[in-house]
Amino acid sequence: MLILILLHALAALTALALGRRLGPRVFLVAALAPLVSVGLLAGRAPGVLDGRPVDEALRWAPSLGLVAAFRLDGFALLVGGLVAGIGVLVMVYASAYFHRGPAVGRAAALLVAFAGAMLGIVLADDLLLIYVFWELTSITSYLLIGIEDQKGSARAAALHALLVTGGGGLAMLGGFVLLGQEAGTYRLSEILAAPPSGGLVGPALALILVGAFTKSAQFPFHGWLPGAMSAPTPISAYLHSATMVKAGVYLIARLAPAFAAAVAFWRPTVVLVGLATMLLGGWRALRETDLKLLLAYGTVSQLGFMTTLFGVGLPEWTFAGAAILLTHALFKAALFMVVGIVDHQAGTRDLRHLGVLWRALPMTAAVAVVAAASMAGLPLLATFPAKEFAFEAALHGGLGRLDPVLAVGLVGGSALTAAYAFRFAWGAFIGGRGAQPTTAKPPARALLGPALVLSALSIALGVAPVLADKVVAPAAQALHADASGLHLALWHGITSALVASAIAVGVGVVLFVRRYAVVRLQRRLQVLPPASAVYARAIERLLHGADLVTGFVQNGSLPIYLGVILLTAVMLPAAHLVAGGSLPQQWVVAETPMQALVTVLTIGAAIGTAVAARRFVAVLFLGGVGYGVAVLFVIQGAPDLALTQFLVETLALVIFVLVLRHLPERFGGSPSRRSHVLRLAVAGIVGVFVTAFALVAAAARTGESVSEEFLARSLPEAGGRNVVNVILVDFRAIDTLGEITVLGVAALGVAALVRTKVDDDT
Amino acid sequence: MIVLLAVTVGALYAAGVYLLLQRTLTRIVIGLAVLAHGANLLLLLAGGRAGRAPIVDGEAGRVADPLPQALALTAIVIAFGVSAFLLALAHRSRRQTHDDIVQDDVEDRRIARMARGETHR
Amino acid sequence: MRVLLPLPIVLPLLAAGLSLALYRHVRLQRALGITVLGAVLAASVALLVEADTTGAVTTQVGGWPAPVGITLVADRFAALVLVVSEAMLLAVLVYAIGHPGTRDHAGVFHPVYLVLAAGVAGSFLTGDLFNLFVSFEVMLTASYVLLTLGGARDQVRTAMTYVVVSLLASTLFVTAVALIYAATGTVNMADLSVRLAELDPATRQALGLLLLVVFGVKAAIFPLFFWLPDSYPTAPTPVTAIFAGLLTKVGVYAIIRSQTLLFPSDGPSTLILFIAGATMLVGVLGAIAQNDIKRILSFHIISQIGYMVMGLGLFTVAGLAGAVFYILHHIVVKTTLFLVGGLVEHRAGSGSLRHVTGLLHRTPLLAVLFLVPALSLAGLPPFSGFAAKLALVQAGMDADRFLVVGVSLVVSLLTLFSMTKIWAGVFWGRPSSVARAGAGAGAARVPLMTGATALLAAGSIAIALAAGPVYDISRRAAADLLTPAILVDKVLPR
Amino acid sequence: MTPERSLILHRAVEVVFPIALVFAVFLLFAGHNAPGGGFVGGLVAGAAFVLRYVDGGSTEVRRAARVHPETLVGTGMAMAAITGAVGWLGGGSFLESRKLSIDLPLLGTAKTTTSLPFDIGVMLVVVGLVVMILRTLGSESHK
Repeated sequence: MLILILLHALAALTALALGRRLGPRVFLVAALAPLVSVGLLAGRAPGVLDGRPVDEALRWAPSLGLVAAFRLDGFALLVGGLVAGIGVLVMVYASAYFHRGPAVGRAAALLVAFAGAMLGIVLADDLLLIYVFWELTSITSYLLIGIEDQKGSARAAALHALLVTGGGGLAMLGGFVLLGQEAGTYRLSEILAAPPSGGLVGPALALILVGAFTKSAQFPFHGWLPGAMSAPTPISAYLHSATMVKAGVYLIARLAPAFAAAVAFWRPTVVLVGLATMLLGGWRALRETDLKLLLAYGTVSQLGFMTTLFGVGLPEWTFAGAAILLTHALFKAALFMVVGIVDHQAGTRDLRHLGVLWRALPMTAAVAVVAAASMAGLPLLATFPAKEFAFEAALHGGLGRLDPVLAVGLVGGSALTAAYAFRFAWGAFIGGRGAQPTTAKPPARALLGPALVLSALSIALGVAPVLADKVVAPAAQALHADASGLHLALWHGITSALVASAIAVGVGVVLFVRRYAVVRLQRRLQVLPPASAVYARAIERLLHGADLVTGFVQNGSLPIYLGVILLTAVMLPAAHLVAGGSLPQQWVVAETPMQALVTVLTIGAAIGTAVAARRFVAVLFLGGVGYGVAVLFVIQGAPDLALTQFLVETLALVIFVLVLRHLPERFGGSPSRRSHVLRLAVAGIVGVFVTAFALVAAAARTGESVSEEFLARSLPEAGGRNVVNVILVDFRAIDTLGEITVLGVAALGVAALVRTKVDDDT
Repeated sequence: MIVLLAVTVGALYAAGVYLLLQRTLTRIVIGLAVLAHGANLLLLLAGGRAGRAPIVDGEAGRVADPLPQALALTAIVIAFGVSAFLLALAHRSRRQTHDDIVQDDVEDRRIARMARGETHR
Repeated sequence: MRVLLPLPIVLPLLAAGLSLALYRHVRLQRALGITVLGAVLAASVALLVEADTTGAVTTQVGGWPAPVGITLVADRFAALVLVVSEAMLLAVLVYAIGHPGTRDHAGVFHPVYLVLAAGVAGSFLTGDLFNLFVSFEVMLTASYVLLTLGGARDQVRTAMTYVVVSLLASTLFVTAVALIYAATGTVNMADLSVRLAELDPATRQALGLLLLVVFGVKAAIFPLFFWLPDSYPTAPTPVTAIFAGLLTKVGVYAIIRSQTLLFPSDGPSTLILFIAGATMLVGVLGAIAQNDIKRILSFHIISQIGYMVMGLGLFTVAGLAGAVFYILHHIVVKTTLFLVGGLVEHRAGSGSLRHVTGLLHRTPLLAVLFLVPALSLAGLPPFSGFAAKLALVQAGMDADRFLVVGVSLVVSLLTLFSMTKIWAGVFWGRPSSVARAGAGAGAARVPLMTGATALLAAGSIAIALAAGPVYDISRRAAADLLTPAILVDKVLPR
Repeated sequence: MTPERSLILHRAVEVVFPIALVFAVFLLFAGHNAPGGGFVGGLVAGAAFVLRYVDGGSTEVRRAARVHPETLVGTGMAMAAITGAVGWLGGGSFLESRKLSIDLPLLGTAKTTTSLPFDIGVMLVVVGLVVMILRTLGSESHK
């Protein structure tokens, strides 16, 4: 199965390379990868449908839990087949949809890369591997939505989609890791076989649900999906209706059987979120006049439907979910393709400008009407038996307080679905208020063909549900071991489910007939801000917040930087020193009167440097400090050090003078009183801290220093009496080597700075 | 440790820090130099009490710890080299701007202004 | 193997002297630089192999036994970081040979670059606290000169901040060494490991935190980072790239080394985890506020340092393994990103998001070269950053430190946001008609620059593909770090 | 360069300069056994060049030190590094010192170690730095 993924990657690279030469035909080349996948899946299908899943694992970074484990079971076969099959059709469609241009190769490459990633999600049997492919679909989706990158709206929509789904993905990663640690494995099949029950399973699943909800555009994260419609239609058809948005649903379907009952919040949360999404999406779809947006909200609604069905986590529900997943993919992809054809041939996709298209585009209209009818849940079309099954489950009950909510919600949602399906089909193809005589030319065969295939399938599965049953039943059994015995049927007799279906369609008809009243009502009822506005405000807040924080901490002023560094250096250790440091037992104030005298003079000179107002005076005081310290070195017993200090100080004075001669005599600018006090305070704190720390550190010493060794070895082993010099040139010669390197580089730097011409001299 | 010397070290640090927290590069360099003196003195103090110079001549008596002396010597010379570079930098800055005031970072100030709502992106 | 140990320090130093003598022979300087860094890379790989088989390679410089002479140590951690660093130094040198900004000042650039290489290697390999100070100074002095290469006004202004902050940090380093010597009477790290453990906890912790601040300035952790985004962006691209890749990581390395070898009894630390979280957040928010590629990337350096520090704060094998892995990945990725930033500036004449758009249509290859490290930086799969982040997330969850894990995930999203800002601003959109870079642009050798960048991007992918073995060795390195006794026994004579 | 340059100073510097240089070399050699060494020697020699500078500006320094300061620095660094490498190439560890005996005219045979050439390298670098500074920062051409 890894080979399939790699094949897609290879196809993507090929498309990228050949895009310029082949033009839109490059999509046909790219279509080879999903085509091979269809073949391969079909080849494995018999065994899998019999309940014998195929496993495959490749160790990537096992100690991190990263294992490329794949598993093809009935459910994976269903979803994977859809991904690959619709992938082929979309590519064919795209080869006629796109015009020759620089972006074609990129679009084909990204589309096939996406197909590979999506296939990866479905086939992966490892939580982390799912995450890998999950984020890959987010990235490819980002690049695909923004493929027309010169449009600002496309860029913004791409970012919106990426942030929401990518963010959800990160939450999901957190959840995966938690779940993996509770279970002791990341292998999905093992976790599902023996679900962990530790205290962190709840939080883990909550995080995973966030990821699933964002990806499947569930309320309140749904705002990105309509925006993503700014992508070219083949992309919308594939990513944002048939495949990627189903990733979240897919994950819920996988996890629900194991956790829906065990985790208290799962069922109410998922069911309520799903229903809310279903109703909200359907409601919004009733209002849209852009056919593509209408379908987008319809997709949101249908995703809510599937989330609800799978979320319950019981066999009948799961079975219904799998059936809807299949039929939705068929009709929704067809509908998107039709919208693309309309847009392509009629030059608009606005309902207000369209009407009676069946005259100009009879075949297209037929395809559209069949697909829309399937969406509406009319009999003899694929969705009907699936929906029946769902109503059956809903009316069957057994979920306590959720029962009435589910029944009403699902029927209501289906009514809305029927209403916008009618509106779609009527408004553009059959009747239509615009009734503008369109001069649309018939579409190319490659444009219509794929939609035709899909609609034909909708009819076939509607007439003979047993065909759908062949794949749906094993899919449900793969999720639920005890889902056997459930089957789709054309006719169940006059059951309560049939009544529910009739009610849904009937209410749908009423809503459709009274559509203008509905729109007026919608305008009046708008209380919640649209999701996209919430997102926009969040981004604005983030940007402003970033400016605020950065403006505060990164204020560009060197004195403040230095002050913060110094205070940090004092505060962190000081806390411990005050808490537990001990001062020395014996106090020696000074060893000789001479030493006392020199210290006083040195301190005086140091104060002098700080208060001097003239540069030269300050430098002279600095010299005083240096010489004072040198004398202290002598007293301490360090003649080499003292000599060096004397000479260095002298040379430093000379350099100072060389530089200062070009600068004003006095220091410029008088800082404010407040900053003066602040500086004094910091200076005082640092001074006290260093003194105190020095005393504490010295008091903490217990043993002798390593210098005993130096004194002992210097003459006999290194042949020198001056131990300091021996240390410098022998014991620790590599220090000295580094030190002269510093000198050398500094010399080079000085020369470069002084000699390089000053270009921007003012 | 000798208290008076520890106090001297503290005083040098204080004076150095006071000079450091200003905008004139000359003062900053002087401040860093005073700080370096303080650090070197501290290094020497870390070796303990005073003693005879660590030169092996067969005489008895307490010998000063040679290692901190060697370390301090290295530190002094390094500080000298780097200060020379910093002064060359001041020299070049003077040639470019005719002063040795350390300016605030331009981009940082712009963002700070933006955060206060004084300018827009 | 012991014989090879001083090589990464000494060979570049010797070559730097030679390169200085070849001041006017740029071709020879280039050949010398490439040869020497190539040899050092080979030696480093040999050291890594040896370190991984025996645990650690050690040698005493000058043949003087441990507390007397200076110890050089290449344990797994040091050798790993060394190998990656030398590879970066080599790749960036190739880039620099093509880059106009460094070509114009080749006479100074080449010797100083080699000194930088020596300083970095010294900082990784030394087993002596004061020698670490000296190595830092070697590296920093070289960085001062490289930062002001060309001496433009902006560079001089920002270099002042950089040099002064570094000097203050160096002074604090000397202060810390002095205080540690006062308390213990030694500067050999193995010896210190033993002697510090005998100190009273208060004094020891105070010393540990002072050292943390000292290295924290170099590593640019919160709240000591401000100098970095002000100074890095002004230098010529190759210089910024190697600074971004290596210098802060030397700081992180020193933090990890000192906290595990010298102060192991004081971790795990909520303080360090707090620092880690704050560093991540402040860095990424800073990046979001910027409008120039190099400045955005500079803030990301800070943010990413937070992840490495997080691994240390957890103070478990898994946490430190994550930190080590993160360092390796980040060195490669960050260097690549800056090199791409340089190529953008070269192609478009500016790195400002306000002036450059639509580069995707002019140079699709560059767009790909950006996308790989950018997504990796944000920790997205299947790139190296994902494995690195995953390791840390797992370690954090294992240690029940959920808050910092949460922060790390949020920051990951913000990083992605900020990367898309560059992508959407620079690569997407109508191609801008900005003229090519002005002075010296004609002298650029773009294939050389692009080639070096592509090689590094491939390196990032290679780390991702080899995540298993790389993580395993990181884990062994982390286990060593948490058992300092191993190193102490190897270094100190018994 | 400077027209009002003092003749007395000039003569004094002419006398002191060589003495200072000799003293610097003495310090270098004495360093292993008494206070002194490469750094101190180099600094004293540097101070001697400062005297030349005081006497006649950077031109005078240029006249006194004919060698390029870059060469001094480079040679010094290389000398120190190569000295370090001698012991290493001989199979010992890097910077391992070896005993040397040198026949010096007038002074007879001196017994010393390889740390002497190392220290000479140190001295050259220090002198190079000082001369470099005097010739660049001290130059009058950048008013």
